[in-house]
Amino acid sequence: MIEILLFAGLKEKTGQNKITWHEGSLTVGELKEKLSAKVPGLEQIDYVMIAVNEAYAQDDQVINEGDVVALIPPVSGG
Amino acid sequence: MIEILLFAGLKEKTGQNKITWHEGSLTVGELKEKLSAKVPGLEQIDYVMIAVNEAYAQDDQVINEGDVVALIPPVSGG
Amino acid sequence: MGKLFEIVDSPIIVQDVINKVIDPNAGAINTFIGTVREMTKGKKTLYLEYEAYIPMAETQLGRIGDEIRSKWPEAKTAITHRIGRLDISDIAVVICVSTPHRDAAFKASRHAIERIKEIVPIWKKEHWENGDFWVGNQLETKSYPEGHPTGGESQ
Amino acid sequence: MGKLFEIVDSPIIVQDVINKVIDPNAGAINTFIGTVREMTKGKKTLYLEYEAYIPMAETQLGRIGDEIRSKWPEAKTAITHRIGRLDISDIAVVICVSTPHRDAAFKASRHAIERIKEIVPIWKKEHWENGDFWVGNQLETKSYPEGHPTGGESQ
Repeated sequence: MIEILLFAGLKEKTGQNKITWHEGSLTVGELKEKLSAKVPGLEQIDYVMIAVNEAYAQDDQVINEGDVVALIPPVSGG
Repeated sequence: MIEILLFAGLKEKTGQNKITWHEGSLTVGELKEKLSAKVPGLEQIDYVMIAVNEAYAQDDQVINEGDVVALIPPVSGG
Repeated sequence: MGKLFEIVDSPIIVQDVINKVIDPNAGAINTFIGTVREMTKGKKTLYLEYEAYIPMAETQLGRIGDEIRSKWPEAKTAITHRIGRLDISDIAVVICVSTPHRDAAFKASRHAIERIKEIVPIWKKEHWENGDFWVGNQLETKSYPEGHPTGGESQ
Repeated sequence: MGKLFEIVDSPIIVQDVINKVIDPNAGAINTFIGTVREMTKGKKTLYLEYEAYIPMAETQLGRIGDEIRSKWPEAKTAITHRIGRLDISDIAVVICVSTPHRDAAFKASRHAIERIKEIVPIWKKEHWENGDFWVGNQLETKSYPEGHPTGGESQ
């Protein structure tokens, strides 16, 4: 099980601040594809960064059971 | 009569914070020459700027009766 | 004193952030304060809402502090960013950097604000008279072809 | 509120200076704080003494504000410089510039501190363990061949 956190516009589009995912290990790139295909509001996920356990992750990074994933749309702090 | 204000190191070198000058009109350049010749501690006045009535003045500016002159050694604020 | 790199949901006291970087060997402190501006390109902002992925945002602010330390080893950095609803002229972010000499303080402070806008998971929602939108998101003009922001991400 | 360009002989409250430039159309405030540093080139400073030609110093600070306004018309600037005895970490000068966008705030604040060191009649005396001297004077290495500091003096 992995937890996927959503923020800002993605939270509003999906109506969820957390998605719990029950598939086994997969890469960041695979997760993005699946989310894009399955979750309404996440169709256009290309512009979103992925953080795994609070660090930005590349598409080839493997996500394991218990990891906390976050979808990070373009930031606008400051 | 003109008043000549001294600050910082020049005040210490001459032991005075104000010199009252009784000559008639003269230019900034002339005043510098006279101060350098006559006032102990002001021999090396070349590195000093002159302000007349609180504004930096060039050597050819005329100083008139009642003007307030200040000797401004290199500044070091900030 | 609070943490050097902090997300808060209440007003930021600038002096509190300055106090974190005061140092007998500092001769210069540069402070950058980001405030809520009323007019942007002729449109009037009513208020802003900031949201953060708090633990990661604090980690990323600390990373900016590390970047500054690696370029200017004597620098001390503190950054506080506020989230929640902010009204016009409210302070969103305070960056303080102290260094022995002024050049580094200016450069490091500038580095910090640029990097906040690149790598720190904080989002701003503008509320206008005619609606609202998440800045940098709704328009979707900004994309990351490499899947992550560039500049030091893989160091 | 006090004046926008001010010489004082008591401790400077940074927030008081910031308050003078807060503006609904400002999105950025850059604050430069000059503090008394303990070590300079391996020598230990005990304390500093600042002296000013007060009325002219305030006029010249205002002139720096005018220079900033001419380059960045939307900028608001406030500068307070302290004189008298200052101990280690005491604040000697606070510069605050607010602008709609951050680039101008950084540049204007930097402009202000550089110009203070050029055209404002304020002098600093360093007190070391082994004596004291007026900075920029005792060494007499800095001279003004044109009789006045350059850059905008005759504008």
